[in-house]
Amino acid sequence: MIQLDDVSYAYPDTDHFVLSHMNLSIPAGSVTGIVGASGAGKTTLAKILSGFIPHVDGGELSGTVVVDGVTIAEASLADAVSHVGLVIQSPFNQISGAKFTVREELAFGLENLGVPRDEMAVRVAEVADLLGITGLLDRSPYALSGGQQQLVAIASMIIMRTPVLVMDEPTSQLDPGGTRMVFDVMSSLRDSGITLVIFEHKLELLREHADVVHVLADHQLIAHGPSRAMLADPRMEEWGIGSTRFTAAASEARTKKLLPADVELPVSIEDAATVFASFASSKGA
Amino acid sequence: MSSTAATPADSKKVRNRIFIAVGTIIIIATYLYLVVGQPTDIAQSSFSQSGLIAIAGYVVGAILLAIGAIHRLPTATVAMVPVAIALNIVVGQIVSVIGLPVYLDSIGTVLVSALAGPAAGVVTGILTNVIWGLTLSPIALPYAVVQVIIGVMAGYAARLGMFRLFYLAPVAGAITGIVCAIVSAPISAFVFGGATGGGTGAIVGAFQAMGQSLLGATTLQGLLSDPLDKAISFTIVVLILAALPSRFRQRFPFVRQYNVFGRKAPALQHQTAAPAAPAASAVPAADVTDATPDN
Amino acid sequence: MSSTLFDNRKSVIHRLNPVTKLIALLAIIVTVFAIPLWWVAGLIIVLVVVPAAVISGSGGRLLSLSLRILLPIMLVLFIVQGLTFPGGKTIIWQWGIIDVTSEGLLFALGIGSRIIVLVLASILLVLTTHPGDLMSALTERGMSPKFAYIISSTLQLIPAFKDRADSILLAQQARGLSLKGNPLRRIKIMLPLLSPLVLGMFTDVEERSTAMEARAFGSTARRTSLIPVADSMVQRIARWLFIVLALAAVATPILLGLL
Amino acid sequence: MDVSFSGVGYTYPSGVEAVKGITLDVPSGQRFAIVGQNGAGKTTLVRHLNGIFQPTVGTVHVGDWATTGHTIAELSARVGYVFQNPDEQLFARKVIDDVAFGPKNLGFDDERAAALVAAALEQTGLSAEAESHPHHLSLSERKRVALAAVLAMDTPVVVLDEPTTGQDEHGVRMIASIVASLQEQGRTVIAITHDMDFCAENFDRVVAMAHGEVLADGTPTEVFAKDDVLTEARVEAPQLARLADALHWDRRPLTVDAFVEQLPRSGA
Repeated sequence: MIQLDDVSYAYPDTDHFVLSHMNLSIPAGSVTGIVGASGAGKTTLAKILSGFIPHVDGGELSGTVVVDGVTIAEASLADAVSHVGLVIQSPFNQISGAKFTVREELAFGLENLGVPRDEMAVRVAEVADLLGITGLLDRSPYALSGGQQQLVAIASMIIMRTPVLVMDEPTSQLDPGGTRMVFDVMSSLRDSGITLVIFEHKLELLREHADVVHVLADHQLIAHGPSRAMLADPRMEEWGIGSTRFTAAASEARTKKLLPADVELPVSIEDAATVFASFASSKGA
Repeated sequence: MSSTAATPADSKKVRNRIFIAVGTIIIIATYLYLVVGQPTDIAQSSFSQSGLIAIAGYVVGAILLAIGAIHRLPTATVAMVPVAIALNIVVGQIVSVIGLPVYLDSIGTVLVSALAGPAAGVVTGILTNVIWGLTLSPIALPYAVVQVIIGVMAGYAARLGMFRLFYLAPVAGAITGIVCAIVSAPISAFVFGGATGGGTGAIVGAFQAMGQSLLGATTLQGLLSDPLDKAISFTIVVLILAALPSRFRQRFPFVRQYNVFGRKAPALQHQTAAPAAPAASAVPAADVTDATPDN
Repeated sequence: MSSTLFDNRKSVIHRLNPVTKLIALLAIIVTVFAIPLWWVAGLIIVLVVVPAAVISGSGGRLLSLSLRILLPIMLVLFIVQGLTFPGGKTIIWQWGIIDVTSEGLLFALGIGSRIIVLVLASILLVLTTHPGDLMSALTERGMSPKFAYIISSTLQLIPAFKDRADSILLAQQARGLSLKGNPLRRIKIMLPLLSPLVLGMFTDVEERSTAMEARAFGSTARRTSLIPVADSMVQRIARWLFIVLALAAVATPILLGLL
Repeated sequence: MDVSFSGVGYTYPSGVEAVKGITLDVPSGQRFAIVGQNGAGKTTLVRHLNGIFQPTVGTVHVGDWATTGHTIAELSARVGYVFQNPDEQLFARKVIDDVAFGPKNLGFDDERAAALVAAALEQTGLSAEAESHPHHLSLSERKRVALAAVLAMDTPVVVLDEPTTGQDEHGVRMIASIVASLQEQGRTVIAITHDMDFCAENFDRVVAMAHGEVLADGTPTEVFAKDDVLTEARVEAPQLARLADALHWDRRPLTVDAFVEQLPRSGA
């Protein structure tokens, strides 16, 4: 579904490569998480996956990027964005600002494409239902809380029906309640068959929602694996990504020989409860 | 923006140029008719159509210019214009909070012109006054042409390198201010009878009492305030732009094409952009949107 | 949330097609500026603007907004022109060196009556027309969607922009920036206030244009609109009528030799 | 320097009552955190400290000053406030100049200013970036520039608004060490945070707020033990506290060490 071969990129007016010799393969219908320390180039990679590099930002891109069967560099921007959608960090900037109600805001992209009115209405209702924002349709997009605004921002991309959706830290501006709301939506999206790529550093939530996690460090995707194994990898510390307290606690317990040396380190609360509970029961036995 | 030939858009480009040319001619003709062609005794009576001609000529001219200009703007510039307009309006308010004796209500227009060129300045200028009309007072609408002129002149000042050195900017601003004063005088005179505000109205009265005609008085009044205000506005813009990171400034194709801020040799940009993929520079992206049929 | 003057009500005037109202407004402005007689402006106020304001239910707001704009202008207009009008000959009141001429007052009345119509009618349009509807209606008639985008977006950005400007002012004061001092110093403090404002908002623009492209703003397709703009045969006829009336108003003084 | 709120209430001009009769005393040198969901009144409350808001009722004292008698600029000599969004304050062309802006406004002599700036850059790990343009840095670095800018003002009270958002692991650790060193210098640290793990591990005292009121006030261990409070304040307990719940432990450990300590006993 997404294939990067030997991709390198430098922004215009700079001589250093933000990303170099990068390879990536993402299957259709999967949820992929990409993690990396601050400044590792996550936003740059998100823009490459969605065609804004090189079409908008310019700069020097080499290697090939194929998304949904389209070679991005050869396609036009209009063509690229019909295959892959991008949800940017700030919902304030994702919202067009040109519409005075959420209903019309959601339809903005469809109006641009010239979709007939009846079909637009159906698609707006559908996507609002999917994200649980039907009650907000007649409100002003600017009168919403941060979490609600983020849901509208995500809905405004889902309605475009691109087979691939890239989300660049969609919860960075949200409080814990808003963050939960957004992650809950991801489960619904997975069911609708979209290929999701999420750039995120909330490891606990990533463990719960991503199938595979890739690590971005030193200008490359240097490791990947199933989310639990990858996020609990001891090297996460040296890559500057860190770990959850669950991983840290289990790792510490393992060092003190309170957990068996071969135990698989937990990342989420469910994993941790299982690990420690089985340890407790084995102790009790 | 015109380096690559986009054949399907050629007819649109010709149409846009016609809009711009006709708009410019109407504005100039309006001014000349009102100032040169009018017998003075008619200009001094309210029983004339000078007010109608002033409003109609300037507004129609400004609208045609804006229609011709907006088609040239890529999405990135279109997204920038609302910010610039908001800057015009909000800075005007900050200035009144701090208590400065000037208006500084065109900083956004000058800024956009310096970063994205005269076409962007024209659109920012006219729509600033439309927004003023929608939010504060319709009195602003007849003056739209003044902001349009600021946009055009600031854009060409940028192309000529007036923003490269901080002491050239106030000169460009003062010249712009003189043109603004001259062009806006007929509106102040024939539409508002010189009464656009307390202070300015008193000055117009003083000049009339000294024997000036109404148009002469409004022109002189404008020349007292506009060049100073625009010189300060241009200076503030050049200072802000100097404080911003060069990476931010160099992102604008207009800035790169005309080397607006000097120093950075343009060859350097070409070196980094040239070997990239065919669509790597912002130029083709601009042409894609340029080809958009808008009606 | 948005910063317009729109007064949300359900009157007949509010429900009219925005283009109908716009053409009516233009026709009124052309008429009063074309026929240079103060009583024509007066008749239009009494026969057109006041009834429309009453039907719309926004009359109270129209009155208070217009007074705030018009009062200072009218005051200055009548004082300045009454005293200093260059064509003033007939002195009707004199005190020391101050002469009030009837020509001056008549000139002020002529100009003032037009300004009053211009302000009242324009504000009535703004009060009774949601800017979003006006933009949809004009886009449907071939206006570039870029204009609609810029106008709507600006209206919603202004409050956010003000908030941001306020935060910056506070943040710099919290770092010890004092707003006192002579004018030169105060121009200097514009820099720590304006730089973050400009950079922040313009950096947002980059993201926003990316988001717009992702939502096909650059598409070459013929645009559609989710919400239909109400229209009727009566309004269509009315629009043509307004145009004919405006043209007649332009021709009248020429035909009558008033000029 | 001590800080106190006595019966402080604040009502916005719009009529929203954001803070309702809050009384709190924060002694000199305390590490004090406020938690609660967006809109709970946390930011409104702490913004009283540097005079951005003046209380509608009650009084706010910073040392012996009542804030009502002083301007924001005057209070800035006593209260350093690190705003959430660094981009709303960084303006100079070089990091070092931006950090020096506050000390200069406070009228410190060049020598003292230079020493404070250098120390602040060192503490925030930005010494190597002193000559960089602030906007060429990443968000997490820019947040640290804003923090350095306030540290360099050498105020006895430092307020941090969401210091860890946008920070990666490395940045969070650096901020934790800055909080600790401020305390060592006897300076009062007041922080607003959504990051419960950061809060649990680095502060002496936590106040949970909702609807403009204080729901709970105590040590992290005390506050994070109260389920009803956490629910009403809409905050999630720290990760290890939640894990302890899942394991049906009676006590909620807040640090990795405390958790591991508790392991054998609970397991037995």
